[in-house]
Amino acid sequence: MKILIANRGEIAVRVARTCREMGIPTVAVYSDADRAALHVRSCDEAVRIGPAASRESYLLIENVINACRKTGADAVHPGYGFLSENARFARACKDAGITFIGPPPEAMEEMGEKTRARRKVIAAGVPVVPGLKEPIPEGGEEAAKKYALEIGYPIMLKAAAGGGGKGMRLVENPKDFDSSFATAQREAMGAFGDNRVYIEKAVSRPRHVEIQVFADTHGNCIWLGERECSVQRRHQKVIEETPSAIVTPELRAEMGRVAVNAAKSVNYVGAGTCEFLVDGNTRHFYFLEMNTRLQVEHPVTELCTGLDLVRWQIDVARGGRLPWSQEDVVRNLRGHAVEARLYAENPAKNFLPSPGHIDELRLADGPGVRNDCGVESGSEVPRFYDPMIGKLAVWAATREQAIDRLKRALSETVVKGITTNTMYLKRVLDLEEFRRGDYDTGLLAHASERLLAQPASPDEDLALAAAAIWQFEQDQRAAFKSAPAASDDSAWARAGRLAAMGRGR
Amino acid sequence: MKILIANRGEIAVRVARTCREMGIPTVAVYSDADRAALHVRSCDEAVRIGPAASRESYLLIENVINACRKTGADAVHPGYGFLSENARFARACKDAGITFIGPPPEAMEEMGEKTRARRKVIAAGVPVVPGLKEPIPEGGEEAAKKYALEIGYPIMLKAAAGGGGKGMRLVENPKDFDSSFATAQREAMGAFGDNRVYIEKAVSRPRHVEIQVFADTHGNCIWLGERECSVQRRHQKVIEETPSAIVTPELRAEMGRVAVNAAKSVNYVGAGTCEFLVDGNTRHFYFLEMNTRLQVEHPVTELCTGLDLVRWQIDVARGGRLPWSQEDVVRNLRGHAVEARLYAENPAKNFLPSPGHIDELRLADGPGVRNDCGVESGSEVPRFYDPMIGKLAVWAATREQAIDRLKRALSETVVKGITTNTMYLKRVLDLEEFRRGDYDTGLLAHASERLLAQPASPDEDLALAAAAIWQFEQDQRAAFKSAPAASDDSAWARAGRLAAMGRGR
Amino acid sequence: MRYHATIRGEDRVVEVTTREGGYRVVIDGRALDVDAVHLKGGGLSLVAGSRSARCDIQPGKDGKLDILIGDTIHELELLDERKLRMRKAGGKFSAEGPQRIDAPMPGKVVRVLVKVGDEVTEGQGLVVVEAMKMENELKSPKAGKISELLAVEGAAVESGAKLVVVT
Amino acid sequence: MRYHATIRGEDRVVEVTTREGGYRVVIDGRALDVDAVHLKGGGLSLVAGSRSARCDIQPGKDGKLDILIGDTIHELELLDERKLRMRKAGGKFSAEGPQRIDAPMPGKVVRVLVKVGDEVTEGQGLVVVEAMKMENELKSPKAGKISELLAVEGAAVESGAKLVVVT
Repeated sequence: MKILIANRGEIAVRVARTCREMGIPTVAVYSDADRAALHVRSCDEAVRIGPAASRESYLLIENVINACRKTGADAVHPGYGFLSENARFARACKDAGITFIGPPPEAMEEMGEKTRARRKVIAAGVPVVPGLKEPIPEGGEEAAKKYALEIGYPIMLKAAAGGGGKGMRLVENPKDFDSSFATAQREAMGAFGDNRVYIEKAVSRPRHVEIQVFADTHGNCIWLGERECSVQRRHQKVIEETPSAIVTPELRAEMGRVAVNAAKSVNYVGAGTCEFLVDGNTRHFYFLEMNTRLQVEHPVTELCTGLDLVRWQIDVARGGRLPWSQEDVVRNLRGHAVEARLYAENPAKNFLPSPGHIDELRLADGPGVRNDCGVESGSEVPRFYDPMIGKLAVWAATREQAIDRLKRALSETVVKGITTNTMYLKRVLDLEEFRRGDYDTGLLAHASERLLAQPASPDEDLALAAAAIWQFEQDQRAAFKSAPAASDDSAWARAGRLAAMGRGR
Repeated sequence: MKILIANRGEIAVRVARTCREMGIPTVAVYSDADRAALHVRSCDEAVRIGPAASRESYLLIENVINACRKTGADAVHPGYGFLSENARFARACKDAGITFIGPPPEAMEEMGEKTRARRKVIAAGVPVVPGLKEPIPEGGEEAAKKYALEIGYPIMLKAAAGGGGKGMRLVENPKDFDSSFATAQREAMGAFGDNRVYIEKAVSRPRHVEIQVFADTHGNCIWLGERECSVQRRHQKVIEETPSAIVTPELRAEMGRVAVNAAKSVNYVGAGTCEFLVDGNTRHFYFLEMNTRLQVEHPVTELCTGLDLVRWQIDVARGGRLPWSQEDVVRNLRGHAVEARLYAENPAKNFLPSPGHIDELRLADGPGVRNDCGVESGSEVPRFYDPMIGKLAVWAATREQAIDRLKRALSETVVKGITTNTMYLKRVLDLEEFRRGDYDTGLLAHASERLLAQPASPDEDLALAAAAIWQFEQDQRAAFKSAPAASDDSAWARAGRLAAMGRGR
Repeated sequence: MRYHATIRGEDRVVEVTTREGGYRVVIDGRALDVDAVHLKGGGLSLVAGSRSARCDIQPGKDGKLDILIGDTIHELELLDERKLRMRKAGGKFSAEGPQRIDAPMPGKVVRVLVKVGDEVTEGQGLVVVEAMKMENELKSPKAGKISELLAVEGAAVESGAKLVVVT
Repeated sequence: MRYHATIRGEDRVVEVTTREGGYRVVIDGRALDVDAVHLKGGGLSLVAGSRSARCDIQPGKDGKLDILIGDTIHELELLDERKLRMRKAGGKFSAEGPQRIDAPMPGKVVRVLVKVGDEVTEGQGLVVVEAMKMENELKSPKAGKISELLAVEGAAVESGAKLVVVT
């Protein structure tokens, strides 16, 4: 088996790691903007598949298939995003005799378009949020507005082909409908090449809780516990955890059973995730959609189950049976895991993306820490793709210890050259609503001011001293510029060495 | 509580991490050789305690106590090595009203000198290796030689105050006795300031298996499973794993029971480790010694139990009760963990230590990987201390997967500027005896030639190309040296960026 | 060496001299003996008294420095006598006079919300730029009139490209 | 540019020229089109055909280079025409003639096993140096006679310090 990883960034690196451990050779694909990206040098082979724009590279089925042919790859791992939920791609692989590591195209189609998916799962007895099940047709805006008034605001506008919060818009009241509709359509087109959107009632005090399911080709299908992803900003997940503070063993079993039914209703195979909205008060849960691929936040599930989900994906794609029964899962669930997403963005400037050159990257280490990163020191973060540069996940025996550990790990995580959300993440972990586990998808919006406050620090004098000493050394060294200069870097290093040798003592 | 960490390197950094997670302020101590060391900037405060030589700094009780007084630290974590097993230090802390995070001085004394320890545990019904229980007195060489002949060669010469394999010598036959005796004494003096050594029979096909025990101040004492440390070179542990391939649940329970008895026989408190020699054939086990401190290899126990042993040490030192019963331990043991020690040494030059400047350090990441490192890019490895710069530990569901994972992680681990044993470690993991789990403490000695072989590689042309291209760029850039040169570093980075932008495409 | 610093809106005078084993830093008259070690990547390991801190330093434009210590980023500005004089001569930048709105990062203009001659209020949206699949609305820094408009819908723009001028 | 390389004892001629999108490398006549990206820290990311490899490069003394690819360190020597001529002129270094034994790292001399005038055999122990609590015996590279002895028991020595000369 040789696996081509049809993706980029941290997920491509993560998949390559498991392949390396399994002794399976890997092929990377890259656009012109990614030649120097970490995932390219993390694989045994690499093939250029086009210019920077994803629509001309990572989203081009033909180029990916050709890359397989060129390298003799007989399997493709799609990661998440890009072609991972594209049934045409899955079919193209099949036709080319390439194993697509994911569900069968039929299952992807059933679940791929949310409106169809809802019809399907409702038939399987899965509860859903009230809403218009059809995309709004050309010129159907007025009918849509009328319906919106019927089910009552606030409503959601969602991309029919969407997922991951992209192309989703909350509409608080009727007067915003038109502008939000236009934006939702544009974003949908940009993200999925399909501008259709549909209407859904927005549940109040909603919590986003999703169930990881796994099925093999022998009819076995189990759930692997939940992930709470209610810490979202503009429908982008920021922090995920498992177990969820509101999920009891009974609720877990019930949601798991429903999720497995949803999966079975489309003869699902491989790793999948059923997203639910849970009412924070009634604990009623509603099926939102099924993501027919590995999830960004899968590491928290791996940390609490001890599984390697990519290994399972590969084994299942080879026709293997699930090694665990549902009871094994329940018996093996352990401790608490929390994941924080590192974004190249500037929270102080309305989360403006900040692509650019990473001068230095220091990741956290030590007990219970897991890094999944798509960049390293010296990496370029291109402006063409998602701003997530990596994920920091931790495990500990209890939720409180896990949060303290994640905070410690974030303090060790330093990215220089570009602006990231690390400080913002630490503040989120300190929100008392989050600490209490009493939060919903509105948390970040409600806390936005607290999260951006600039509290005074006792270290101000130290900071001034550091700045002055640093500038002083700069000015001193400027004087020597003419001299045969060794590199900055080794100059610093020398200074460090001198000090290490006890300069002046 | 404020904790002074009376140590350096990776263990100081590791202890500081747990303190940070518990919200406990920390104080580092450093010698002149360590001012620029990572552990200094990992703590909230730092105090210089003397010149480079450990005997004048890290081993000086008075200076450590003064550092506590200066900073108001009311507790000391001694780590391992240095003063960690020094009862006088534990007493000095007590007298100064400082909590020593470790066992009571009496227990340290009982176990501190191996000969006394043996007498004590034999009384508690613990099996030991036949040997002379008293250090060889001045001028007692002849008597010692006669005794050696009685119990029969091969024999061991061990430092009475020793530990960690330091000052231990295997003597294969009588004619080597004198030279080995001299070396053993010299190394004992150098390492422990005490040159006394004693004789012990060397067990054949011996495997080094140790049991982690933990006791609180309320009379509770439990075992936390074993660690196999038979992969040793000159009695220095190189790779450790848990569970051991030869330990059945029954044997584990039996060894655990014996270890707990040994600990109870000295009213032990805190984290301790009972080292046993296990006969590879008969599975009989013999008590070697008890290490009255946290062990270098404690992470593998943490990975398979899910515990943070440093957190437990601190809680117990505060008078807390062990939160787990022995049954909880057995229920929570999970999967397999392997640790590799990273040494600054050159296996090709008879493992010559290679202190110096680390130009670049890249650590492994991804699923199941844990780094405990005392250095980072730009760090200096001083020549005055132990050559271990860090530890790489992994966890996986099975032994095979754990070994594959460790190998993958070692491939991601790159240390530039100094020579390390990373390649050597990868070869050890590939030894079929190790893969089979069928090995003893002689493994590395027997396999030494296989471990140093230089197999041909298919990448030779790539290597030549890389070298030529690198040199070519050097030569090109040399031409520009006169021009207003930016730093090497940013020049590389620019080149990288150019390429990232698709130079020439 | 003598520096004029601004931190959290306050001006400070910071003097640095080398001394045996490190530096003496005097902040508004308060002396601080600091042992500093330079780290790879340009950071500093400071020991002042017994306090130990790792400082990561991110230099910005015209004297701006971000200093990361623990969980706080200290944003400050540092000028020596000469730069200070130049600054004084130049006068501080403010929302008075014509304001130029530049592209804050490389991206694509998806919408232009104004045309030349429009009266705009402070905070009113002017242009929407998309990067990394996110839309970002650029707002007017002041009330005034659109005197220049270079942004074109659908056009790719580099970071710093002039988009609009409000007078 | 033309280089003369030695790898695993074999001599190779390697020519490098830049080409659109990367380099052309000709090894003993075999052409290899290589796309190379320089990484921070001096490493290279190579793509040759579809093969992708990360190469870490550790430069040593007089043209020696260690190239780490995957799990193999390729130890090689690279000389351009000029250096090659100098080398030829100088003649290869060998165990012929007087051999100087230097301290391989900083440490302390714990034992001197020979005295001036002693006849020694190849591989015979000469001096024991201790560093990082480990003892390391330095052996004679050839059979001969001790002509110089600078090592003194108990003395600290820096890396490269001359200890013994065997003639």
